[in-house]
Amino acid sequence: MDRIAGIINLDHEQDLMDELTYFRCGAAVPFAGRYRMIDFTISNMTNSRIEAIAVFARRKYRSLMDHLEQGKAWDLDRKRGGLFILPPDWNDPTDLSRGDLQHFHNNIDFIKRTLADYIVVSGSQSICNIDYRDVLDAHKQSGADVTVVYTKVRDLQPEHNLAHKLTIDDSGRVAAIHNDQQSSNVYMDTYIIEKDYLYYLIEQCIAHGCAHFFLDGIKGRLPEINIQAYEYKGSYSLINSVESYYRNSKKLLNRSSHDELFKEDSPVYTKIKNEAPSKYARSSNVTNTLVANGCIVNGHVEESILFRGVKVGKGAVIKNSIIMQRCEIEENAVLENVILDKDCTISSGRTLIGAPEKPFVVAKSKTM
Amino acid sequence: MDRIAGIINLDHEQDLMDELTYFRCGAAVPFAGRYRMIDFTISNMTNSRIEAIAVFARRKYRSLMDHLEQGKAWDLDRKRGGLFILPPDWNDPTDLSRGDLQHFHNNIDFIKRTLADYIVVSGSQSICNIDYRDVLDAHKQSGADVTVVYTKVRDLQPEHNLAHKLTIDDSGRVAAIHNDQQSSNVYMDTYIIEKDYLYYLIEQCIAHGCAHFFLDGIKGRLPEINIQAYEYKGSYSLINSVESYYRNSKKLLNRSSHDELFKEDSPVYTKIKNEAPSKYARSSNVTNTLVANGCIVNGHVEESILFRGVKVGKGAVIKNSIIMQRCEIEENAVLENVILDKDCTISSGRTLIGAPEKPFVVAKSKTM
Amino acid sequence: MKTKECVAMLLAGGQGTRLKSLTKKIAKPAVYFGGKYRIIDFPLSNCSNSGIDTVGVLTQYEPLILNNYIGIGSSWDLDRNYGGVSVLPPYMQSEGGGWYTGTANAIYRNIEFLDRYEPEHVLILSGDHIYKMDYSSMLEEHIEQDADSTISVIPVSWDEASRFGIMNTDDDGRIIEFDEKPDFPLSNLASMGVYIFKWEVLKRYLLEDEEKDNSSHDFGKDIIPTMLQDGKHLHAYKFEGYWKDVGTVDSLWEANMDLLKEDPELNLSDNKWRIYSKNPNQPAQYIAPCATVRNALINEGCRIYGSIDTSVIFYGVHVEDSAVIKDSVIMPNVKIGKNVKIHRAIIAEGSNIEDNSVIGDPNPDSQITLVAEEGSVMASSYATIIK
Amino acid sequence: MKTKECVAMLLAGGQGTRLKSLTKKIAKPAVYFGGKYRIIDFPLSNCSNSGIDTVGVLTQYEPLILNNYIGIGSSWDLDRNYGGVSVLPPYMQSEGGGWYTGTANAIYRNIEFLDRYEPEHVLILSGDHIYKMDYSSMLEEHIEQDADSTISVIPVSWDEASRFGIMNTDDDGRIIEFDEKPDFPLSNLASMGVYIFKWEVLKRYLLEDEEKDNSSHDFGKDIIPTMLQDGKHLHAYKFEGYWKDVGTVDSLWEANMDLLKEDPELNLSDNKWRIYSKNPNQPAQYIAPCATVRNALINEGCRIYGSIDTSVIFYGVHVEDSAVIKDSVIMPNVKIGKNVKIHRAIIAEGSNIEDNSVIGDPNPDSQITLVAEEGSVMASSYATIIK
Repeated sequence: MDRIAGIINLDHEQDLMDELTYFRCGAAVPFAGRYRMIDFTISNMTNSRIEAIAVFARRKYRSLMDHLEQGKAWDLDRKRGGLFILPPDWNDPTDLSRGDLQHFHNNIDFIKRTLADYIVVSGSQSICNIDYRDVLDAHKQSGADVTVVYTKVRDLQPEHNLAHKLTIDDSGRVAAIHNDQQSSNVYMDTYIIEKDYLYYLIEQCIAHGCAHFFLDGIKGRLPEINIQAYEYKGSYSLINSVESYYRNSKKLLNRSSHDELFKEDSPVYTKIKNEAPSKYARSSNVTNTLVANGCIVNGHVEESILFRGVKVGKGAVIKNSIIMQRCEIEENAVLENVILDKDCTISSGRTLIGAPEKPFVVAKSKTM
Repeated sequence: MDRIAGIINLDHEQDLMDELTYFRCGAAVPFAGRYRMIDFTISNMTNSRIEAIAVFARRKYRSLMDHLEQGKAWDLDRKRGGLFILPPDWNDPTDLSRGDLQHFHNNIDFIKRTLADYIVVSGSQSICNIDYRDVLDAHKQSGADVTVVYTKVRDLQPEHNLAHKLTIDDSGRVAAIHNDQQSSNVYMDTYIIEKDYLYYLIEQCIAHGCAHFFLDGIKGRLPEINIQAYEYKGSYSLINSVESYYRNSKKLLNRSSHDELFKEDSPVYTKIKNEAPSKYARSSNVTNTLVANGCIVNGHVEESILFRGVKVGKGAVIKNSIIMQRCEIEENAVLENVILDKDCTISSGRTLIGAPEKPFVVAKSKTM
Repeated sequence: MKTKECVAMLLAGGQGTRLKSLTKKIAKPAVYFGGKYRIIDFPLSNCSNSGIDTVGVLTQYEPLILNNYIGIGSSWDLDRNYGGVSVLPPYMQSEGGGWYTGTANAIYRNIEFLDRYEPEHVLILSGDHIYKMDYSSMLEEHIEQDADSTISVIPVSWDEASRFGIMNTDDDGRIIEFDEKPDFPLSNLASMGVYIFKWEVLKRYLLEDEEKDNSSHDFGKDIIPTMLQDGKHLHAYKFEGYWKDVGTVDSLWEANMDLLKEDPELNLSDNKWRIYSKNPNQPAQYIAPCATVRNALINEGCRIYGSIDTSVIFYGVHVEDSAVIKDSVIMPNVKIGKNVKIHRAIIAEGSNIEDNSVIGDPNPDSQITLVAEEGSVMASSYATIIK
Repeated sequence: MKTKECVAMLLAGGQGTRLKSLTKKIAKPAVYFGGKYRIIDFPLSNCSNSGIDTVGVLTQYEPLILNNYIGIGSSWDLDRNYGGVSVLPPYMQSEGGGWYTGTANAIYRNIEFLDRYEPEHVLILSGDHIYKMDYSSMLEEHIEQDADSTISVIPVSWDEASRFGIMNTDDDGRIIEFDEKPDFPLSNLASMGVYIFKWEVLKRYLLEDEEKDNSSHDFGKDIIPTMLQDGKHLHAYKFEGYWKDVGTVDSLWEANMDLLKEDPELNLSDNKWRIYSKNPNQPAQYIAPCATVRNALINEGCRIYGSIDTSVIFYGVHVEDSAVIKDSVIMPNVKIGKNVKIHRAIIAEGSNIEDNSVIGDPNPDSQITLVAEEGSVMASSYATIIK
């Protein structure tokens, strides 16, 4: 069996989620009731039997480190391989690298030492359930230099404007990488490449003073090298703004979208917490809602997501909202189209109503 | 039993060990054949039943993180408490704190949430074997606001010039903290303080724009508050320069100094490696030397320290030297008064000779 | 090697036959409780929260699931480099070996394990009870009283007292007499099966007891009475709080229902005294638009399309629409079909309840129906066929 | 739940009586080897390095140290969230239970454990041998050959062949005949006690074998011969490399001495195939000015003031000055007094050799002297009193 190693490159992911990314990077934003965004990519990797994963973190990585620890939740606290979170702490005065090449260059030992022959490089904003072994099979079969992963999006949304798009010829080869807003071939910020070739490209990029590995090292060589496209056909959400976060969170209340993302044979792992089962009081009324453990619900909740340990008082009404860990919604408070970050308290009787297309976001630990 | 939490404050430790601290902080410098400097403070803490430890790291903390992981080697990978390495990654625009108060301020949750009533704050440069519970007993008995730890140094060395010294009155109370080069009361950069009082002092320091907690928050209040001195009487080395590193490493070849530091009932823990036992060939000749596992010795070694996985070729001669992990000394090479950092190779026949009072230091991964 | 002040020994060998088919393939301490837990989570979490970091778990009957569940104790923060959890099955020695013959014999056979830690005190626990208890304050009292043994007791109602082992004490809490299930109880202080002994004293009694042919090698029947006879200092430690033996189907059901009361005596959400358990890694629970949920505990991985009232639902349970579950306990990974009606029942792990099934008796005086994995249905005329 | 392609079952129940007092208190797989290791480190490390992450360890005899040593397998990187190491002692079931009666019976009794992972193949290992082997290439050949069972064999010298179970194969490596200790061996391919079976096939044979009253429920004596009789496809996998049964004091000593050869066949320092073991956490070893060390393996925590020649010294050993140790194996935490002379001996863990003692016989044809913990000295007229 071929071995694959993984790199999760957060270096040029912008933290565009307003209050949700004031204190944390996008990869660490809570999602789907009990996860963080990055859990999905890491779980995809471990479910594909990838046993060595490096995370290139640049900024606001503190909560990411707290969350990932040594990777125990993903069975990645290993002697061989495992999970490596690599914040920038480089002190080599002779280092000439720039941009994300700094990461590739300063962490070259990860690439050098891995026993894997292939490397999957991915970001954290594409929420999906993909088996990278299928991508590898396609990659080997086509004999490509690089295989990039894309998906066809029928119903393009504003978040896809920020994504790269692909023009693909009949043979499956990538003819162009661009930002055409009409194109539905959304590049998922994921590619697979042979380890030795990756190493060669990194050296080339540094020698030429490049600052963005994908754009300069791969896209920039489009005429010379054989880039193949692999079409992923499962559930897909691209999350790079509050609006896309909100819309794609609520999409999970649709049962079939949910089941496409959470599959029994390729589960999503996350850090273990010890919360009691959620308690629904006699006075509660909950419908069409995802609820994590540790909640105590006395009020009315509909079309919402409650993260772990949320308390909802009697007479409180929550609609179309996302309530993160340990928030307290006191009696008779009313929330509609709201995202509450962790540890917020909404005093009794308060009403917060956002717009359905633009939720009202409350930063963490606020009391209102 | 009273609970104690620990803070290892590396914020204002300067990296003065030349080549040894080019790429790592002083706390991460290898010591005594198989340890890193910080292992001693952490082990002292865990041997004193301290179960929650925060490490305030500022720079060059990457190898520190690699080494400490989640604290498994110290039994600190716990659900409650445990080891927290806290590099600076703060993103609060309203934050007014400066200097090491940034660390105290931004990590105030560690202090707030711990179940401990007392906090020991220490640096990493004082290599000793101390039971902080004894310090706590003295602290409680005296009713001090803060108890600082010092030791009497008979034979003052250049490294002690950088240390603070204490003037202590007959009652054991600290009358002055200064840099008098003649004083033999060397402050060990370690104090114990009640948690609530620490919290109060931190708030005061930030309110007054202080930048150095010990100098401004504790020393600066000397007339007002009751600072008691606790005398530590065991083995002590202060390591803040190449010369002190070299001299204090070699001190461990003295059996009684060694035994004072490594005690069976308060052992020093470090990260586990899987190295085979060291192999001494027929041609080897080793005397008065500390040898870690995984070495293969074919040559002559005397009054030296060999770290893990060092290979010494036939006819090679090593005297008064410290050879760090995985160095290769090829046949007939001669080393005297030399410190080789990790992964160096000395080609066959090469000779390197430093001065006994100033060893020749070779930075890591060099081939000569 | 460092010594340990107090080592806990958890007797987890019992078969729990009164729990019927729930314990056919698992030992009683592995039985599920409270939507998420197994019984053994309670004593293990208590140890962890009490700062007792060395626990021997004595297994015997069907230990596979228990072994696997306990692992090295990381779920309870008991994976310590020195100490931690050790599973102690009976084993063969060069002089032979055999099964544990009684609770005292089980400890006797592990004297070597205990001696390794040179403990001053040994805490004996059973894996049969649901309670939250700070063993460290019991240990403090034990040390303060300089007792040879301290036995934890709980006041029970006088009319129930004759079902328990009753301690008669003097005003200082010293135990004068131990009555096993007395017809005319002189006190209402029942033994909770939680003992602390000075290890030195206990060891001597274990060695002596082992020599006696007529002994059943049991703490309650042999060791404690002999110590009393010998005038040893036995002290009663009064525990206050929730404590429940869940040895029967009815009491297991009751204990689950206790959690649904307005202000339950047993608080599972106390951050200062967490009950740890192994985590099944399931997505958030989903309450569908057509579902109604009232007075329920529900765990992750559930999908509720039907109606839940006054019930405890473990992880991974799917309840299809128009199903009605009332006053029941649904164990992990049960699938409940459309239009199913369940009243006053316990449905065992992994059961698959077909559409339109009717299970259990809504009559509040009826016995609790147990539906176990292999399709057996007990004690209810309302039970129907399950695939 | 995910299935596992191949699950390993490690038979670690043996008493190893020929190792005499070394195995009085520990099972044979827990016996020390190579300055740092226990025998079981080799099969466990092989599994870990071969990518086999699910291992059942079947224990029976004195399992306490083994249990404790294995823990959840983190030393060998086998602490996996799903799979990993499970220690499998014999246990009681509602229909009774008892000790494992043979190697095949031990697997039979754990069919339920194996079925949980739905493996396609099962790898059977014993905990008695020192070797480094990539089980994954054996598995590959087994799959390629579509064999029902693949047995690992090693060529032995012809004059030794009659001490082993010998496989007679055809040119394709198919096993034609299995001769247990033949007087006139037809081949020199000895079984290493390493088997891979299709689980489906093995399970059927285990169930059948269990019904036979006259069976000893052993792989070599019952399962393999019956499969051969039935014309099943048994394939011999030829292993090349170091392999040693360390079942006697002499062979254990020899295997240790093998490590001191110029280019030892068994390389313990190979970064690509590490032999993992539990770490004792000791400071660096100290070679004093008055010490001489030649041709030796020495572990951390040792303090050497005397003279060591052609010996293997485990961790925590103290050798006082003027002591001479030659051609010997000194197990952990032994204290060797001044002026002691030791030749051709194995000194068991924790022994305390008093000043001026003389142990062992320097004569190269003499038997190896074993000094075991409790002061017993065997098989040597040169032995003297030990405290």
